Amino acid sequence: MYSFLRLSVLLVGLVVSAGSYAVKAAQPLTTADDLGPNVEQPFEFPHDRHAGDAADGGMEINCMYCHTYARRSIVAGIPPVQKCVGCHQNIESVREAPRIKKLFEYWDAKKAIPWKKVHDLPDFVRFNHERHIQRFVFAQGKPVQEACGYCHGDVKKMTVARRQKPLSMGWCRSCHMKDHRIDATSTKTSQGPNDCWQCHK
Amino acid sequence: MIENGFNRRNFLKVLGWGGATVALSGCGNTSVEDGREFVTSYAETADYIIPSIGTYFNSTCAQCDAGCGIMGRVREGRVLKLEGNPESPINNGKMCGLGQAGVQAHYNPDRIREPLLRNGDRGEAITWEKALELINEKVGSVNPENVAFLTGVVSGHVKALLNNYLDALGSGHHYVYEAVAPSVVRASNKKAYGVEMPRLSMDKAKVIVSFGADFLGAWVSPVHFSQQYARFRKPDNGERGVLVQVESKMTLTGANADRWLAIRPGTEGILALGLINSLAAAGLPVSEDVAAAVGEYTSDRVSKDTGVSAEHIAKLAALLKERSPSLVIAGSAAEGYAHGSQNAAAIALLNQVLGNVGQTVEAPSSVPFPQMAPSTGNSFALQSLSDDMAQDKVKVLFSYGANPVFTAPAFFKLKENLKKVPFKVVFAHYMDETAVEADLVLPLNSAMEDWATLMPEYIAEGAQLNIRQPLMEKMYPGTLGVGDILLAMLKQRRPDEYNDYEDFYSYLRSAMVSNKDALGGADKDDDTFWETALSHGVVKLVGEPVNMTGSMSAAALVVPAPFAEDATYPLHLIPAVSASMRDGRNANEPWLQESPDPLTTIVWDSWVEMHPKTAAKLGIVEGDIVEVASKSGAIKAQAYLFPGIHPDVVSVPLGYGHEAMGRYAKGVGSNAFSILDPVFDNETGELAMHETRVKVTKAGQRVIIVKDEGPAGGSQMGRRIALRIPSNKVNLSEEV
Amino acid sequence: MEKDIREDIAWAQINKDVLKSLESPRRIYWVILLIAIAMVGVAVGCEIYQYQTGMGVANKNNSHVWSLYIATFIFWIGMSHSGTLLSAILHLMHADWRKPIYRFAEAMTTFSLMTAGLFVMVHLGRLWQVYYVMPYPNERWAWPNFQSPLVWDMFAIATYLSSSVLFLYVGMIPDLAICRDNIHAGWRKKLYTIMSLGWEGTDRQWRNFRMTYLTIACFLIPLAVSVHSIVASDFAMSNMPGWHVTSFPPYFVAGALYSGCAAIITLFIILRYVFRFEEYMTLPIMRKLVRLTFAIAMVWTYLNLIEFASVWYGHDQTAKDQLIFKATGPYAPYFWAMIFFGSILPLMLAFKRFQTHLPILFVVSILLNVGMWLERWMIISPSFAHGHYPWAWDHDQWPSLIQWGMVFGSFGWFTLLFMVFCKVFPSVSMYEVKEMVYHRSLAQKHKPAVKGDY
Amino acid sequence: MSITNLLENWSDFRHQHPSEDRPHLEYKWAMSIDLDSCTGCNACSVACYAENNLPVVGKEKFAHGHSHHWMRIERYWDNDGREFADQGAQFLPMLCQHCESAPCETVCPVGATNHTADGLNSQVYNRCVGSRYCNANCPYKVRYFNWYDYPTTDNVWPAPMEQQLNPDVTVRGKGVMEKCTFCVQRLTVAKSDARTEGRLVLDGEVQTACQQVCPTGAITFGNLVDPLAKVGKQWMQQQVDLNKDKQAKDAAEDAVKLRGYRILEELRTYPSVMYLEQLRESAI
Amino acid sequence: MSTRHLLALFNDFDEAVAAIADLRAANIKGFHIDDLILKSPIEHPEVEQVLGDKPVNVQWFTLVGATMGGLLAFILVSAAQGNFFAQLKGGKPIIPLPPNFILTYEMFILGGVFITILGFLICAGLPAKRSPLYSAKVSEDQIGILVQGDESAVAAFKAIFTKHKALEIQEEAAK
Repeated sequence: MYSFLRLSVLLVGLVVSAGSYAVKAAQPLTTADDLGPNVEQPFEFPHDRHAGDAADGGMEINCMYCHTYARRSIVAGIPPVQKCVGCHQNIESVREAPRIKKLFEYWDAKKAIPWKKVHDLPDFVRFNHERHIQRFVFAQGKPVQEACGYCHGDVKKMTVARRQKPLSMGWCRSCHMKDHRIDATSTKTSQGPNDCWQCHK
Repeated sequence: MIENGFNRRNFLKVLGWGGATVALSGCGNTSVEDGREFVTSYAETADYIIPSIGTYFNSTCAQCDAGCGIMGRVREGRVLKLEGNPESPINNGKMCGLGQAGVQAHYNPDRIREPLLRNGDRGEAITWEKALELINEKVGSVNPENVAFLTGVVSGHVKALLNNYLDALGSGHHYVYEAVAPSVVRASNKKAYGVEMPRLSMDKAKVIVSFGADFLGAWVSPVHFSQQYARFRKPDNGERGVLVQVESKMTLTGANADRWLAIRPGTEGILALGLINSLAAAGLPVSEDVAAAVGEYTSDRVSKDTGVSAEHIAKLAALLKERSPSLVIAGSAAEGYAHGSQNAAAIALLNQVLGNVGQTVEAPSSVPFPQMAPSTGNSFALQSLSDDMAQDKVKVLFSYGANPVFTAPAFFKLKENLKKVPFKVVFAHYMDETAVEADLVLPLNSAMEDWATLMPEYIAEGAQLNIRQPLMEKMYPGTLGVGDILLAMLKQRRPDEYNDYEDFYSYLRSAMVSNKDALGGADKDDDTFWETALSHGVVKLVGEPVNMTGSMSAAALVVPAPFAEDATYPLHLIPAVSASMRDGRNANEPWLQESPDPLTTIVWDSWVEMHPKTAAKLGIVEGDIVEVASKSGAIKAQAYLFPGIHPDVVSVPLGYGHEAMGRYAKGVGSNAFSILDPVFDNETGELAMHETRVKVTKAGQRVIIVKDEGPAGGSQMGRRIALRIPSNKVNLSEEV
Repeated sequence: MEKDIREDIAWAQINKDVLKSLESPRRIYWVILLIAIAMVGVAVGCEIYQYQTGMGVANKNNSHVWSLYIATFIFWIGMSHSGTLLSAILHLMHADWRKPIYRFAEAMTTFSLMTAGLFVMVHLGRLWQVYYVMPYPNERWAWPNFQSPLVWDMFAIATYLSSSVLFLYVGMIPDLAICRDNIHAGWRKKLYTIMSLGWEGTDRQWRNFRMTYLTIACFLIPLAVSVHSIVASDFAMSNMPGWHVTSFPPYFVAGALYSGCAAIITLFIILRYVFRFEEYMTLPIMRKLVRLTFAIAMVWTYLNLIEFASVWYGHDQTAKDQLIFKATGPYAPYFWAMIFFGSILPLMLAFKRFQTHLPILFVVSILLNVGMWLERWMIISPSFAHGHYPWAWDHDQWPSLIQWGMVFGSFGWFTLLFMVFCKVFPSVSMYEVKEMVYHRSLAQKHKPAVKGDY
Repeated sequence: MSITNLLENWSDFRHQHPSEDRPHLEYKWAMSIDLDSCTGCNACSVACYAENNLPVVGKEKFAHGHSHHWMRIERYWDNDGREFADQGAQFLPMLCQHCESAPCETVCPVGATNHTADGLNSQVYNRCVGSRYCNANCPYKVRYFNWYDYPTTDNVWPAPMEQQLNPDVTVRGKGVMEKCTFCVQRLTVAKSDARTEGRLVLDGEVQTACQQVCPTGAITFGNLVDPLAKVGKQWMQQQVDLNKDKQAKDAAEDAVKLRGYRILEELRTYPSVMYLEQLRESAI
Repeated sequence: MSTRHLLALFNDFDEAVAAIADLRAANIKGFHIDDLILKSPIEHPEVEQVLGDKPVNVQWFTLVGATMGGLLAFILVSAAQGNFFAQLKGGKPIIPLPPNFILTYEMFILGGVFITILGFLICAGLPAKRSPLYSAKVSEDQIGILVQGDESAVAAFKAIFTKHKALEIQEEAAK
């Protein structure tokens, strides 16, 4: 006689499961990776050779040696060809490698290399590299590669950089909502700014 | 700040441009886009170039002749915004709207991009080599006496080059033309004080009486005067200066006056003399000849003649006597009549009687390099040129920095006269009315791409040489700076002297560096001097104050009686010079078209201002299209009723009514220059701009005026919005 | 005393008469339908143009940002209230005469709500982002602003619409069963079979049905009142002169009932003619309806006067200016037209001879609604044209043809939905008419009802 | 979402923002405009066009009231029936007042306009759906709606005019509301620079575009919290209290008045822009 | 023993009521009065006199639904406001009560209505397949009485139905 209850149970179950899915969907993808597309660059820049661990044959160059604007500008910047050449004109061993030859072609023509953006936020977003570097590298004393890696992923293991994190708004917020120590020693914490105009232009 | 020319140009390249600003179009892509755009990068860079942080370069504004220093914000090789250069004593980091719109001249889509040679009705693009060859050929084939240059105000090294070119040719025909310039006042100042443009220390004055000088809007150096005005209104001691404006049509300055006195047009001189009379009567010591000259200007008579009430004359006289020093300024309203010189002289006399000369009317500095001092222009120059052309005395005409076909009144018949000139070369930014008439059009660099030095006519302290330098790479390879063109032309005439200079930049640098001792760089090496000069944007010069006299005689001073009524043309036309439109040379900059006229709030059109009383008499309501007809022509425009105008007067703004020039200027409004009557100042021969008599009739149509003001007009409807309080009710000295 | 309905109609006849409306209306039905579709086409065209070009084509401006869309939105929201009045309030009051007419009134509620909802959408500058208004869990952790009366609107209208649809549907189940039992083929058969949920009219079903119907009716009354009060709060909660009025919520509710009743009269006449419902939609019922309308018109008039009086005797000069502007400014013709149609014209309804004169009622009821539409417009536009800030006043704003086209099309949209509904579903409640007939015949026999509420 | 957060911070969430007992801690951006210095020259308005990528809409759209001038100069006459406006005009630069209790904020259905911790009234273009309720509720009518899609409209930024656009400010597409931001792009940079140096922004370190150009220096802008800031001193001296709808000084019947006031203060919007009354000499 | 179903149709409601009263009084073996189902075109609350009081439980669903709706709305709205802390509104607290109460009120009604409908479906046993013993006449103008009883009771049923002028008696074995 109460066979009709099956439908009600089904309905209730549907509502409950939809609800729980929705709640789950509301959780931002805090740490999940979201691999971006492979970006075709003028030539392959081997991040792993430059920044990788010594054990893996890398030279452990500080990210900010080349991306020098990161600590004083909202963009991290691409080094001028000048900088590449500054080192490479003294490194005879790889002088004839095809990539280096290409580099010197640009240098001789005094042309900037048309690198494509790999981490390209929408134009209405104001992401400030300087603030993040100041906070995490200089104030908290985090290793540079770790601090950069929060958003850029494990670049030292890549050749051509590729986006690893979603860089979506919820993803940004998930970190802004965490308590971060205000400096290396203090136990005081604070959160990232939360008003819209901090990030939206 | 700037290392060297090579590097600098490199940095000014447009880089990283690609959708950097476009967001939210359509559905607004909010997701991350990888690999679509290029990163800003350089082959070489300097330390001060940091991506996404603006770099500031100092230069000089080219929007009017005041010579304000500007500071261009440059990012990724693009100049984004112009700020005032804080180091320039003229504008101290401030700007007017007109100046800021300079970027719109630079990025204007209607700029000419390559030299054009007339082929029938059309312009044909040619190369610079061909253009210069053509000039060489044409100039070479005529008598040097038949070569003429028509320019706007020129100064600095461009002027030097121009003079050298004329010198090389052996022609002395350089006509300096300014459509709206205080030339009568200059002449009368010269007479009264011995200098054309004395320094006006408004901040020292306690009372300013301005006879139609719109020094806050469009007169001489408005940004500078505005700053002085601020100090005049709110000096440190809290004694607020009083501004009284006497004019027939309210200017922006008049709108800021404590008392705006509507005066019958042309009677400014009478009022000035009447004030002297009243002052003398109140016990101010005046010399005998002065007393004699003003004897008949009793308060009653003056009041009757000028329409200013005796009460106000008395109050003003009392104020002037009580609060000293004061400053009396003669502006366009006073000078724009056939007796403009007399008016100006009467006003100068008032200054003298009040003892302002040497107090608030001060001596300017002499200019160490007279060959670079500005040649100020006037309308007489155009008249002589026009006459010369009519008599076939001009075979080759160069025009630079002026648009005479637009600004000359119709009676000049300039267009017809121009037709008589076989070869006309116009240096132009836009295809304006004059360029359209040219045989050869040479496209100029914008002020943001050009090298130049400039010396403004009015400098607040000492003397200075302004530097104009490129703020970014040239937009179009086909344009050249005026200096480059002149240099190339000089190379044709004096190759030995000038062939060493690759371009105008190298000429300029070497000219500056070789004179560095006089330019305050005696203790610096060449590069340091040059870089310092560029980074400051101004070079301060040491000048001696020139001698000024303050003892003009009143003996010869006669001011004519007020105008007689004219039954056919009952109204006076005042062509208004607005702060943003001026003589119309910037009409193609949309910010200026869209920023409302301060007094009427009208945009994108001309209008006929008239007093509500006059309008009622003529049966005109706001928005009626009316015809303003003078003996020399007629224009149509929308009527705007305005409580700041004498009932005998209608006013039409200048600068509108372009028939060419570009998409933003063409067809907007009507050209008030065209209907001016051929009346000239008795002494200087300047066009008397305010002498035109007109009649106003309804043309039948009615439009809704496009303006910012709503249907409430200027009324606050009893709500507390913009408040006003008598100045004796507050204590300014306590304010922060 | 005239009879609301003849008690000797055979029940089978009722079924037959009503079911006939599903099959063969007069030809005029198709004419109306075609006109409605054409009107919708106009609105769709306007919306496509507006969507692609921008809101500017509607000719609003920076001080006059709302116009006909919002006015018409309120109008349709208001219209929806009469369905609730008839089906819920009169149900609780045991007014038997509602029975033949409440079904279409309720359909009217639903469809005018749907029309109103569209106006919120066409009003938005970025229609494609409309879902931002809804609270849904999202990756950005962004929520709508729950303080905004527009969000309350969204909640209230969503609640009202879903509740009304359910109410309409639940009340229709027994009738759907009748349809199922009498139509033997085609998609209709399937539709009715599914929608009637296997209704058999058992005592258990009826028992629960009665309780459910009563409960929802109880909910709907406060809901309807809250919906229009919330719509009124869009205005009353703001600080605009002319909007910031305490009496707005009841004023809106009264206006809503008023325009709804007028619309019921209009549709009553149309349905009666188109579907030949003369037996059911009888003149005595019309008389009751008209009297009700008259009463509400007077309530509305009173509240209108209250509003004027409170502004008049208040200290708020800005609001006073606004009222004077309304009555004397460029909007004066519409303002006085609203007063005439809203307060003067309904006085006619007090006369007995007009109360059943269908042609006159048809015209008058439409004019009443014109008045009520003008009322909404007179709330919106004059306030914008003459607000707090004189510099931004704007007395020349006239809505563009795009706006008018959309308003015009909305009537087509409503008519289309309504007409399709009447063709697909029984627009007269058969089982309740039977109840009505049954109770009348019982009363006829002087036999007291055994028990129960009827 | 976390219910615990809700329960733990309930009293915090119930606190009115901002209020007497919870004032701004680091920054409260505010302005004062001296109407006696303002000459109505429009330079500020043009500066705003240049800084904030405002579209020039052209005559026809201006006629329809679609203009975008975040900073507009109003001109009032006060000639009381006299023949001439012989005391001149009253110019009033009108911009978003960044009200502390802004009527626009509460009504936005999607929360596109909010109050920032610095006391700014923010407008987030991405979030805006274009209901225009904020404008309807703004007593000053200083919000401007994108009635058309200006980035794609001819003659707004025809090439190469678009190169002038400021990359720090979004170009708004159709259907979003916009308004004066107090040049938040400049404030953000200044705050970031100061923060790198471990201090607060100093007075005068950051200027709004309108303030920067104003030839007479009529506009003062700064941090009201900073005791050294000129704007704060002005507010203090003029006895204008941010969170009041009636100033105590207005009741006083002194011979010497203070001329600071805020427009439509009685609506309890608590504007962040103080105006100083225009003065007129009575001796003439 | 197999169970049999019988449906009798009556023209007159009073006759049907009388038939039920007879059935109740007859005390037929293998038949319980609760197994009797009355089918009618309109509602007849009067039958409860003969059928006995049957409980209606829809209102409990309503209570639960409305309470849950309101409570959930308040918590969700407040929690959203509390956690979306970028949304400061000048002059207002982060969690303002009056707006939240309005939303609570709306959701109270929405919850009430929805769960009432759910309750109705559950209590009325809908949706269900129609029983094989159904006549379209029931939805028109006739009253049906469906009884369920042992085979042995069928004869007694029929007798009573016929006595009360049943128009038609349908019979079918239960599955």
